[in-house]
Amino acid sequence: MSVRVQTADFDVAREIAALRAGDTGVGAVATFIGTVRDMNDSARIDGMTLEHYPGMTEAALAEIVAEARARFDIRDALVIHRVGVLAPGDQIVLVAVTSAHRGMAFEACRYVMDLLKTRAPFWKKERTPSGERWVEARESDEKAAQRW
Amino acid sequence: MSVRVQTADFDVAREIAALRAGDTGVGAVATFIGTVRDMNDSARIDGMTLEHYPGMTEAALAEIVAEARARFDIRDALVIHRVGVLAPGDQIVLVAVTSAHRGMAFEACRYVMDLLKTRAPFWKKERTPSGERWVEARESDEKAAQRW
Amino acid sequence: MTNAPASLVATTLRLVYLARLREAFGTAGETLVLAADDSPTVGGVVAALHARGGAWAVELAPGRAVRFAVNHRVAHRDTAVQDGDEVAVFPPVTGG
Amino acid sequence: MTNAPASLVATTLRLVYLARLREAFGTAGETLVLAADDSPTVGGVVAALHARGGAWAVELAPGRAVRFAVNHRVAHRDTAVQDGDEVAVFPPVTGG
Repeated sequence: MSVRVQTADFDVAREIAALRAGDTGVGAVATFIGTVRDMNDSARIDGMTLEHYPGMTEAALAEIVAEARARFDIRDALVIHRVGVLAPGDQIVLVAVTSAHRGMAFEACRYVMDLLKTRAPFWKKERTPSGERWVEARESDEKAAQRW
Repeated sequence: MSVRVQTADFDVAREIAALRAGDTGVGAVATFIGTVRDMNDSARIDGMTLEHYPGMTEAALAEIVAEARARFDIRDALVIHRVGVLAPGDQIVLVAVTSAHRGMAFEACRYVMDLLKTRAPFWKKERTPSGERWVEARESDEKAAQRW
Repeated sequence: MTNAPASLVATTLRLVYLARLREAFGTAGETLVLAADDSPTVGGVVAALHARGGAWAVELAPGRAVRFAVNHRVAHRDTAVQDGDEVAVFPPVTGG
Repeated sequence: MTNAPASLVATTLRLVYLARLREAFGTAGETLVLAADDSPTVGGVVAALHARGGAWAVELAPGRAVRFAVNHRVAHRDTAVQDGDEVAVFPPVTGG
Protein backbone atom coordinates (compact mmCIF):
# COMPACT_ATOMS: atom_id res chain seq x y z
CA MET A 1 0.00 0.00 0.00
CA SER A 2 1.30 3.40 -0.93
CA VAL A 3 -0.06 6.93 -0.73
CA ARG A 4 1.74 9.94 -2.18
CA VAL A 5 1.09 13.67 -2.45
CA GLN A 6 3.38 15.36 -4.94
CA THR A 7 3.75 18.27 -7.36
CA ALA A 8 5.37 16.09 -10.03
CA ASP A 9 3.43 14.27 -12.73
CA PHE A 10 3.25 10.46 -12.70
CA ASP A 11 3.62 7.70 -15.31
CA VAL A 12 0.73 5.28 -14.89
CA ALA A 13 2.52 2.38 -16.59
CA ARG A 14 5.51 2.70 -14.28
CA GLU A 15 3.30 3.04 -11.20
CA ILE A 16 1.27 -0.05 -12.09
CA ALA A 17 4.46 -2.03 -12.75
CA ALA A 18 5.80 -1.06 -9.32
CA LEU A 19 2.49 -1.90 -7.64
CA ARG A 20 2.40 -5.35 -9.26
CA ALA A 21 6.12 -6.04 -8.90
CA GLY A 22 6.74 -9.60 -7.80
CA ASP A 23 3.07 -10.44 -7.25
CA THR A 24 2.02 -12.90 -9.97
CA GLY A 25 -1.18 -13.58 -8.03
CA VAL A 26 -2.51 -10.39 -9.60
CA GLY A 27 -5.00 -11.04 -12.39
CA ALA A 28 -6.72 -7.65 -12.50
CA VAL A 29 -5.62 -4.02 -12.24
CA ALA A 30 -8.28 -1.31 -12.11
CA THR A 31 -7.13 2.27 -12.31
CA PHE A 32 -8.67 5.70 -12.30
CA ILE A 33 -7.00 8.90 -13.44
CA GLY A 34 -8.58 12.30 -12.83
CA THR A 35 -7.54 15.03 -15.25
CA VAL A 36 -8.01 18.81 -15.54
CA ARG A 37 -10.87 19.69 -17.90
CA ASP A 38 -10.91 22.92 -19.89
CA MET A 39 -14.52 23.67 -18.91
CA ASN A 40 -16.42 23.56 -15.62
CA ASP A 41 -19.88 24.94 -14.85
CA SER A 42 -19.95 26.68 -18.25
CA ALA A 43 -16.71 28.61 -17.68
CA ARG A 44 -13.46 28.12 -19.56
CA ILE A 45 -10.74 26.84 -17.26
CA ASP A 46 -7.22 28.08 -17.94
CA GLY A 47 -5.78 25.97 -15.16
CA MET A 48 -6.05 25.32 -11.45
CA THR A 49 -4.11 25.28 -8.22
CA LEU A 50 -4.52 22.38 -5.82
CA GLU A 51 -4.08 23.09 -2.13
CA HIS A 52 -4.02 20.45 0.59
CA TYR A 53 -3.56 20.05 4.34
CA PRO A 54 -0.15 18.44 4.81
CA GLY A 55 -0.17 15.72 7.42
CA MET A 56 -3.90 15.19 7.39
CA THR A 57 -3.89 14.45 3.65
CA GLU A 58 -1.55 11.48 3.92
CA ALA A 59 -3.40 10.17 6.99
CA ALA A 60 -6.80 10.48 5.29
CA LEU A 61 -5.63 8.73 2.11
CA ALA A 62 -3.94 5.93 4.09
CA GLU A 63 -7.13 5.42 6.09
CA ILE A 64 -9.28 5.24 2.95
CA VAL A 65 -6.94 2.69 1.38
CA ALA A 66 -6.88 0.66 4.60
CA GLU A 67 -10.68 0.64 4.60
CA ALA A 68 -10.72 -0.53 0.98
CA ARG A 69 -8.33 -3.36 1.84
CA ALA A 70 -10.50 -4.45 4.76
CA ARG A 71 -13.67 -4.30 2.71
CA PHE A 72 -12.62 -5.82 -0.62
CA ASP A 73 -10.48 -8.85 -1.45
CA ILE A 74 -7.65 -6.94 -3.10
CA ARG A 75 -3.90 -7.45 -3.20
CA ASP A 76 -2.59 -3.89 -3.14
CA ALA A 77 -3.57 -0.29 -3.80
CA LEU A 78 -1.89 2.97 -4.66
CA VAL A 79 -3.04 6.59 -4.50
CA ILE A 80 -1.07 9.49 -5.96
CA HIS A 81 -2.55 12.98 -5.75
CA ARG A 82 -0.85 16.03 -7.22
CA VAL A 83 -0.87 19.49 -5.66
CA GLY A 84 0.23 22.89 -6.94
CA VAL A 85 -0.34 24.54 -10.32
CA LEU A 86 -1.93 22.40 -13.06
CA ALA A 87 -2.99 23.08 -16.66
CA PRO A 88 -5.93 21.68 -18.66
CA GLY A 89 -5.14 18.10 -19.66
CA ASP A 90 -2.83 17.55 -16.70
CA GLN A 91 -3.21 14.45 -14.55
CA ILE A 92 -4.51 15.19 -11.02
CA VAL A 93 -4.96 11.86 -9.28
CA LEU A 94 -4.20 8.19 -9.78
CA VAL A 95 -5.90 5.33 -7.96
CA ALA A 96 -4.69 1.84 -8.87
CA VAL A 97 -5.90 -1.41 -7.31
CA THR A 98 -4.65 -4.95 -7.91
CA SER A 99 -6.60 -8.12 -7.19
CA ALA A 100 -6.98 -11.70 -8.36
CA HIS A 101 -10.27 -11.00 -10.16
CA ARG A 102 -11.77 -7.95 -11.80
CA GLY A 103 -14.88 -7.44 -9.68
CA MET A 104 -13.01 -6.58 -6.49
CA ALA A 105 -10.51 -4.38 -8.34
CA PHE A 106 -13.27 -2.29 -9.92
CA GLU A 107 -15.21 -1.98 -6.66
CA ALA A 108 -12.22 -1.02 -4.54
CA CYS A 109 -10.95 1.52 -7.08
CA ARG A 110 -14.32 3.24 -7.19
CA TYR A 111 -14.64 3.12 -3.42
CA VAL A 112 -11.28 4.84 -2.93
CA MET A 113 -12.18 7.58 -5.43
CA ASP A 114 -15.63 8.15 -3.93
CA LEU A 115 -14.22 8.50 -0.42
CA LEU A 116 -11.25 10.57 -1.54
CA LYS A 117 -13.66 13.06 -3.09
CA THR A 118 -15.37 13.74 0.24
CA ARG A 119 -12.75 12.95 2.91
CA ALA A 120 -9.28 13.83 1.62
CA PRO A 121 -8.37 17.48 2.33
CA PHE A 122 -7.71 18.85 -1.16
CA TRP A 123 -9.17 22.05 -2.58
CA LYS A 124 -9.19 23.20 -6.19
CA LYS A 125 -8.96 26.84 -7.19
CA GLU A 126 -9.71 27.39 -10.87
CA ARG A 127 -8.33 30.10 -13.12
CA THR A 128 -11.00 31.37 -15.51
CA PRO A 129 -11.04 34.33 -17.94
CA SER A 130 -12.97 36.31 -15.27
CA GLY A 131 -10.59 35.50 -12.43
CA GLU A 132 -9.89 32.81 -9.88
CA ARG A 133 -12.56 30.88 -8.01
CA TRP A 134 -12.66 28.07 -5.49
CA VAL A 135 -14.44 24.97 -6.76
CA GLU A 136 -17.62 24.24 -4.81
CA ALA A 137 -18.21 20.76 -3.41
CA ARG A 138 -20.72 18.70 -5.42
CA GLU A 139 -23.82 17.16 -3.93
CA SER A 140 -23.29 14.20 -6.29
CA ASP A 141 -19.92 13.45 -4.65
CA GLU A 142 -21.55 13.34 -1.22
CA LYS A 143 -24.16 10.90 -2.56
CA ALA A 144 -21.51 8.73 -4.22
CA ALA A 145 -19.64 8.40 -0.92
CA GLN A 146 -22.81 7.62 1.04
CA ARG A 147 -23.64 4.79 -1.34
CA TRP A 148 -20.97 2.58 0.30
CA MET B 1 -12.79 4.49 -30.70
CA SER B 2 -10.13 1.90 -31.28
CA VAL B 3 -9.96 -1.87 -31.02
CA ARG B 4 -6.77 -3.86 -31.50
CA VAL B 5 -5.76 -7.53 -31.36
CA GLN B 6 -2.00 -7.98 -31.21
CA THR B 7 0.80 -10.24 -30.01
CA ALA B 8 2.90 -7.29 -28.78
CA ASP B 9 2.71 -5.91 -25.25
CA PHE B 10 1.25 -2.42 -24.66
CA ASP B 11 2.25 0.61 -22.58
CA VAL B 12 -0.82 1.81 -20.70
CA ALA B 13 0.53 5.35 -20.21
CA ARG B 14 1.16 5.77 -23.92
CA GLU B 15 -2.22 4.29 -24.84
CA ILE B 16 -4.08 6.59 -22.45
CA ALA B 17 -2.17 9.61 -23.75
CA ALA B 18 -3.15 8.72 -27.33
CA LEU B 19 -6.78 8.13 -26.32
CA ARG B 20 -6.97 11.53 -24.58
CA ALA B 21 -4.90 13.40 -27.18
CA GLY B 22 -6.42 16.79 -27.92
CA ASP B 23 -9.56 16.23 -25.84
CA THR B 24 -9.36 18.54 -22.81
CA GLY B 25 -13.01 17.81 -22.10
CA VAL B 26 -11.82 14.58 -20.49
CA GLY B 27 -11.90 14.70 -16.69
CA ALA B 28 -11.84 10.99 -15.95
CA VAL B 29 -10.03 7.95 -17.33
CA ALA B 30 -11.00 4.49 -16.07
CA THR B 31 -8.85 1.58 -17.14
CA PHE B 32 -8.73 -2.13 -16.60
CA ILE B 33 -5.76 -4.39 -17.26
CA GLY B 34 -6.06 -8.16 -17.13
CA THR B 35 -2.85 -10.04 -16.35
CA VAL B 36 -1.68 -13.67 -16.32
CA ARG B 37 -1.79 -15.15 -12.82
CA ASP B 38 0.58 -17.90 -11.70
CA MET B 39 -2.25 -19.97 -10.18
CA ASN B 40 -5.71 -20.95 -11.41
CA ASP B 41 -8.10 -23.52 -9.91
CA SER B 42 -5.33 -24.69 -7.54
CA ALA B 43 -2.84 -25.45 -10.31
CA ARG B 44 0.42 -23.64 -10.95
CA ILE B 45 0.33 -21.84 -14.28
CA ASP B 46 3.58 -21.68 -16.22
CA GLY B 47 2.03 -19.61 -18.98
CA MET B 48 -0.77 -19.60 -21.49
CA THR B 49 -1.56 -19.35 -25.17
CA LEU B 50 -4.39 -17.11 -26.30
CA GLU B 51 -6.25 -18.10 -29.45
CA HIS B 52 -8.87 -15.99 -31.19
CA TYR B 53 -11.13 -15.99 -34.24
CA PRO B 54 -9.68 -13.38 -36.61
CA GLY B 55 -12.32 -11.21 -38.21
CA MET B 56 -15.02 -11.99 -35.68
CA THR B 57 -12.85 -10.78 -32.80
CA GLU B 58 -12.44 -7.26 -34.13
CA ALA B 59 -16.14 -7.09 -35.07
CA ALA B 60 -17.25 -8.30 -31.61
CA LEU B 61 -14.98 -5.85 -29.77
CA ALA B 62 -16.08 -2.94 -31.98
CA GLU B 63 -19.72 -3.82 -31.34
CA ILE B 64 -19.19 -3.96 -27.57
CA VAL B 65 -17.46 -0.57 -27.58
CA ALA B 66 -20.21 0.91 -29.77
CA GLU B 67 -22.81 -0.36 -27.30
CA ALA B 68 -20.88 1.19 -24.40
CA ARG B 69 -20.78 4.53 -26.23
CA ALA B 70 -24.52 4.41 -26.87
CA ARG B 71 -25.28 3.45 -23.28
CA PHE B 72 -22.94 5.68 -21.28
CA ASP B 73 -21.98 9.32 -21.64
CA ILE B 74 -18.33 8.75 -22.48
CA ARG B 75 -15.89 10.52 -24.78
CA ASP B 76 -13.83 7.65 -26.15
CA ALA B 77 -12.84 4.06 -25.49
CA LEU B 78 -10.02 1.70 -26.37
CA VAL B 79 -9.67 -2.06 -26.21
CA ILE B 80 -6.38 -3.91 -26.78
CA HIS B 81 -6.33 -7.68 -26.44
CA ARG B 82 -3.19 -9.75 -26.82
CA VAL B 83 -3.01 -13.20 -28.45
CA GLY B 84 -0.25 -15.81 -28.64
CA VAL B 85 2.09 -17.07 -25.95
CA LEU B 86 2.08 -15.25 -22.59
CA ALA B 87 3.93 -15.77 -19.30
CA PRO B 88 2.76 -15.20 -15.70
CA GLY B 89 2.70 -11.48 -15.00
CA ASP B 90 2.15 -10.55 -18.66
CA GLN B 91 -0.56 -8.11 -19.60
CA ILE B 92 -3.47 -9.70 -21.51
CA VAL B 93 -6.06 -6.99 -22.09
CA LEU B 94 -6.47 -3.25 -21.71
CA VAL B 95 -9.80 -1.42 -21.60
CA ALA B 96 -9.58 2.36 -21.25
CA VAL B 97 -12.53 4.77 -21.20
CA THR B 98 -12.50 8.57 -21.09
CA SER B 99 -15.38 10.75 -19.94
CA ALA B 100 -16.11 14.11 -18.33
CA HIS B 101 -16.94 12.57 -14.94
CA ARG B 102 -15.82 9.43 -13.15
CA GLY B 103 -19.15 7.60 -12.80
CA MET B 104 -19.65 7.03 -16.51
CA ALA B 105 -16.00 6.09 -17.04
CA PHE B 106 -16.13 3.41 -14.34
CA GLU B 107 -19.46 2.02 -15.57
CA ALA B 108 -18.48 1.87 -19.23
CA CYS B 109 -15.10 0.29 -18.47
CA ARG B 110 -16.73 -2.45 -16.44
CA TYR B 111 -19.44 -2.95 -19.04
CA VAL B 112 -16.88 -3.48 -21.80
CA MET B 113 -14.93 -5.99 -19.70
CA ASP B 114 -18.05 -7.92 -18.67
CA LEU B 115 -19.26 -8.22 -22.27
CA LEU B 116 -15.79 -8.98 -23.62
CA LYS B 117 -15.57 -11.93 -21.21
CA THR B 118 -18.67 -13.58 -22.69
CA ARG B 119 -18.88 -12.31 -26.28
CA ALA B 120 -15.40 -11.78 -27.69
CA PRO B 121 -13.99 -14.96 -29.29
CA PHE B 122 -10.80 -15.53 -27.29
CA TRP B 123 -9.76 -18.80 -25.68
CA LYS B 124 -7.04 -19.41 -23.11
CA LYS B 125 -4.97 -22.57 -22.99
CA GLU B 126 -2.93 -22.85 -19.81
CA ARG B 127 0.41 -24.60 -19.38
CA THR B 128 0.57 -26.37 -16.01
CA PRO B 129 3.14 -28.81 -14.55
CA SER B 130 0.80 -31.66 -15.55
CA GLY B 131 0.28 -30.50 -19.13
CA GLU B 132 -1.82 -28.09 -21.15
CA ARG B 133 -5.51 -27.47 -20.56
CA TRP B 134 -8.18 -25.22 -22.00
CA VAL B 135 -9.63 -22.76 -19.50
CA GLU B 136 -13.31 -23.44 -18.78
CA ALA B 137 -15.81 -20.59 -19.01
CA ARG B 138 -16.92 -19.27 -15.62
CA GLU B 139 -20.52 -19.09 -14.51
CA SER B 140 -19.65 -15.83 -12.70
CA ASP B 141 -18.68 -14.22 -16.02
CA GLU B 142 -22.04 -15.14 -17.51
CA LYS B 143 -23.79 -13.57 -14.51
CA ALA B 144 -21.66 -10.42 -14.70
CA ALA B 145 -22.65 -9.91 -18.33
CA GLN B 146 -26.34 -10.55 -17.65
CA ARG B 147 -26.33 -7.86 -14.96
CA TRP B 148 -26.32 -5.13 -17.63
CA MET C 1 -35.38 -24.80 -61.01
CA THR C 2 -33.85 -21.30 -60.50
CA ASN C 3 -36.90 -20.19 -58.51
CA ALA C 4 -36.81 -23.14 -56.12
CA PRO C 5 -36.67 -22.26 -52.38
CA ALA C 6 -33.21 -22.45 -50.81
CA SER C 7 -34.16 -25.43 -48.73
CA LEU C 8 -34.66 -27.54 -51.84
CA VAL C 9 -31.09 -27.06 -53.09
CA ALA C 10 -27.77 -28.03 -51.49
CA THR C 11 -26.17 -25.34 -49.27
CA THR C 12 -22.39 -25.13 -49.31
CA LEU C 13 -20.90 -23.74 -46.08
CA ARG C 14 -17.41 -22.95 -44.85
CA LEU C 15 -17.10 -24.41 -41.33
CA VAL C 16 -14.54 -23.12 -38.81
CA TYR C 17 -13.64 -24.98 -35.60
CA LEU C 18 -11.83 -23.14 -32.82
CA ALA C 19 -9.88 -23.82 -29.63
CA ARG C 20 -10.80 -27.06 -27.84
CA LEU C 21 -13.24 -28.10 -30.60
CA ARG C 22 -10.58 -27.62 -33.29
CA GLU C 23 -8.39 -30.04 -31.36
CA ALA C 24 -11.21 -32.49 -30.65
CA PHE C 25 -12.27 -32.60 -34.33
CA GLY C 26 -8.67 -32.71 -35.52
CA THR C 27 -9.18 -29.93 -38.05
CA ALA C 28 -9.48 -26.14 -38.19
CA GLY C 29 -12.37 -26.31 -40.60
CA GLU C 30 -13.90 -27.84 -43.71
CA THR C 31 -16.39 -27.29 -46.46
CA LEU C 32 -19.78 -28.79 -45.64
CA VAL C 33 -22.59 -29.31 -48.10
CA LEU C 34 -25.94 -29.41 -46.34
CA ALA C 35 -28.26 -31.74 -48.18
CA ALA C 36 -31.51 -30.34 -49.52
CA ASP C 37 -33.45 -32.16 -46.82
CA ASP C 38 -31.25 -30.89 -43.95
CA SER C 39 -32.53 -27.86 -42.01
CA PRO C 40 -30.80 -24.76 -43.47
CA THR C 41 -29.91 -23.53 -39.98
CA VAL C 42 -27.05 -23.75 -37.50
CA GLY C 43 -29.03 -26.56 -35.87
CA GLY C 44 -29.05 -28.40 -39.20
CA VAL C 45 -25.26 -28.11 -39.37
CA VAL C 46 -24.92 -29.46 -35.83
CA ALA C 47 -27.20 -32.40 -36.65
CA ALA C 48 -25.17 -33.27 -39.75
CA LEU C 49 -21.90 -33.17 -37.78
CA HIS C 50 -23.31 -35.05 -34.78
CA ALA C 51 -24.46 -37.87 -37.09
CA ARG C 52 -20.80 -38.63 -37.90
CA GLY C 53 -20.35 -40.21 -34.45
CA GLY C 54 -16.99 -40.28 -32.62
CA ALA C 55 -15.70 -36.94 -31.37
CA TRP C 56 -18.48 -35.20 -33.26
CA ALA C 57 -21.18 -37.04 -31.36
CA VAL C 58 -19.38 -36.49 -28.04
CA GLU C 59 -18.67 -32.78 -28.40
CA LEU C 60 -22.01 -31.89 -29.98
CA ALA C 61 -24.13 -34.07 -27.69
CA PRO C 62 -27.24 -32.38 -26.25
CA GLY C 63 -26.38 -30.41 -23.14
CA ARG C 64 -22.77 -29.69 -24.13
CA ALA C 65 -21.91 -25.98 -24.12
CA VAL C 66 -21.22 -25.06 -27.74
CA ARG C 67 -21.32 -21.59 -29.27
CA PHE C 68 -21.81 -20.49 -32.87
CA ALA C 69 -21.19 -17.60 -35.25
CA VAL C 70 -22.41 -17.08 -38.79
CA ASN C 71 -20.29 -14.70 -40.85
CA HIS C 72 -18.55 -13.46 -37.68
CA ARG C 73 -21.75 -12.66 -35.81
CA VAL C 74 -23.02 -14.53 -32.74
CA ALA C 75 -25.60 -17.10 -33.86
CA HIS C 76 -27.87 -19.71 -32.30
CA ARG C 77 -29.23 -23.09 -33.39
CA ASP C 78 -32.22 -21.46 -35.09
CA THR C 79 -30.08 -18.98 -37.04
CA ALA C 80 -30.56 -19.49 -40.81
CA VAL C 81 -27.57 -20.27 -43.01
CA GLN C 82 -27.20 -19.56 -46.71
CA ASP C 83 -24.98 -20.83 -49.45
CA GLY C 84 -21.47 -19.38 -48.98
CA ASP C 85 -21.81 -18.57 -45.27
CA GLU C 86 -18.95 -19.07 -42.82
CA VAL C 87 -20.24 -20.99 -39.79
CA ALA C 88 -17.99 -21.15 -36.72
CA VAL C 89 -18.40 -23.75 -33.97
CA PHE C 90 -16.52 -23.13 -30.72
CA PRO C 91 -16.53 -23.54 -26.91
CA PRO C 92 -17.71 -20.71 -24.60
CA VAL C 93 -15.15 -17.91 -24.79
CA THR C 94 -12.55 -17.38 -22.05
CA GLY C 95 -10.62 -14.23 -22.99
CA GLY C 96 -9.80 -11.13 -21.01
CA MET D 1 -5.54 22.98 41.31
CA THR D 2 -3.73 20.16 39.44
CA ASN D 3 -6.76 17.91 39.76
CA ALA D 4 -9.23 20.44 38.34
CA PRO D 5 -11.27 19.24 35.30
CA ALA D 6 -9.94 20.47 31.93
CA SER D 7 -12.98 22.66 31.41
CA LEU D 8 -12.00 24.82 34.37
CA VAL D 9 -8.59 25.79 32.92
CA ALA D 10 -7.74 27.64 29.71
CA THR D 11 -7.17 25.44 26.62
CA THR D 12 -4.50 26.56 24.16
CA LEU D 13 -5.12 25.38 20.59
CA ARG D 14 -3.29 25.70 17.30
CA LEU D 15 -5.87 26.71 14.66
CA VAL D 16 -5.33 26.07 10.94
CA TYR D 17 -7.44 27.70 8.20
CA LEU D 18 -7.39 26.27 4.70
CA ALA D 19 -8.38 27.16 1.13
CA ARG D 20 -11.26 29.63 0.85
CA LEU D 21 -11.49 30.11 4.63
CA ARG D 22 -7.77 30.92 4.86
CA GLU D 23 -8.37 33.67 2.32
CA ALA D 24 -11.56 34.91 3.97
CA PHE D 25 -9.93 35.09 7.41
CA GLY D 26 -6.74 36.59 5.98
CA THR D 27 -4.51 34.16 7.85
CA ALA D 28 -3.33 30.55 7.61
CA GLY D 29 -3.77 30.03 11.32
CA GLU D 30 -3.31 31.31 14.85
CA THR D 31 -3.02 30.25 18.44
CA LEU D 32 -6.37 30.40 20.25
CA VAL D 33 -6.84 30.22 23.98
CA LEU D 34 -10.28 28.93 24.85
CA ALA D 35 -11.47 30.53 28.06
CA ALA D 36 -12.33 28.28 30.98
CA ASP D 37 -16.03 28.94 30.45
CA ASP D 38 -15.96 28.17 26.71
CA SER D 39 -17.08 24.68 25.67
CA PRO D 40 -13.88 22.57 25.21
CA THR D 41 -15.13 21.29 21.85
CA VAL D 42 -14.88 22.18 18.18
CA GLY D 43 -18.25 23.90 18.62
CA GLY D 44 -16.72 26.02 21.38
CA VAL D 45 -13.94 27.08 19.01
CA VAL D 46 -16.48 28.01 16.33
CA ALA D 47 -18.49 30.05 18.83
CA ALA D 48 -15.39 31.94 19.94
CA LEU D 49 -14.42 32.74 16.35
CA HIS D 50 -17.97 33.61 15.27
CA ALA D 51 -18.20 36.13 18.13
CA ARG D 52 -15.46 38.20 16.48
CA GLY D 53 -17.93 39.39 13.83
CA GLY D 54 -16.86 40.39 10.30
CA ALA D 55 -15.67 37.56 8.02
CA TRP D 56 -15.72 35.23 11.03
CA ALA D 57 -19.43 35.77 11.61
CA VAL D 58 -20.17 35.48 7.89
CA GLU D 59 -18.21 32.31 7.17
CA LEU D 60 -19.14 30.53 10.39
CA ALA D 61 -22.80 31.51 10.36
CA PRO D 62 -25.28 28.69 11.08
CA GLY D 63 -26.05 26.75 7.88
CA ARG D 64 -22.71 27.47 6.19
CA ALA D 65 -20.87 24.31 5.12
CA VAL D 66 -17.73 24.16 7.25
CA ARG D 67 -15.61 21.10 7.98
CA PHE D 68 -13.23 20.38 10.86
CA ALA D 69 -10.29 18.21 11.82
CA VAL D 70 -8.63 17.73 15.21
CA ASN D 71 -5.04 16.52 15.05
CA HIS D 72 -5.50 15.59 11.37
CA ARG D 73 -8.61 13.49 11.92
CA VAL D 74 -12.10 14.40 10.72
CA ALA D 75 -14.00 16.06 13.58
CA HIS D 76 -17.44 17.49 14.26
CA ARG D 77 -18.80 20.29 16.43
CA ASP D 78 -19.18 17.95 19.39
CA THR D 79 -15.61 16.63 19.14
CA ALA D 80 -13.66 17.42 22.33
CA VAL D 81 -10.45 19.45 22.15
CA GLN D 82 -7.56 19.40 24.59
CA ASP D 83 -4.70 21.70 25.36
CA GLY D 84 -2.13 21.50 22.54
CA ASP D 85 -4.51 20.15 19.87
CA GLU D 86 -4.33 21.28 16.24
CA VAL D 87 -7.83 22.25 15.09
CA ALA D 88 -8.36 22.81 11.35
CA VAL D 89 -11.31 24.72 9.91
CA PHE D 90 -11.95 24.39 6.17
CA PRO D 91 -14.57 24.26 3.40
CA PRO D 92 -15.91 20.94 2.03
CA VAL D 93 -13.10 19.23 0.12
CA THR D 94 -12.92 19.28 -3.68
CA GLY D 95 -9.93 17.15 -4.65
CA GLY D 96 -9.62 14.29 -7.10
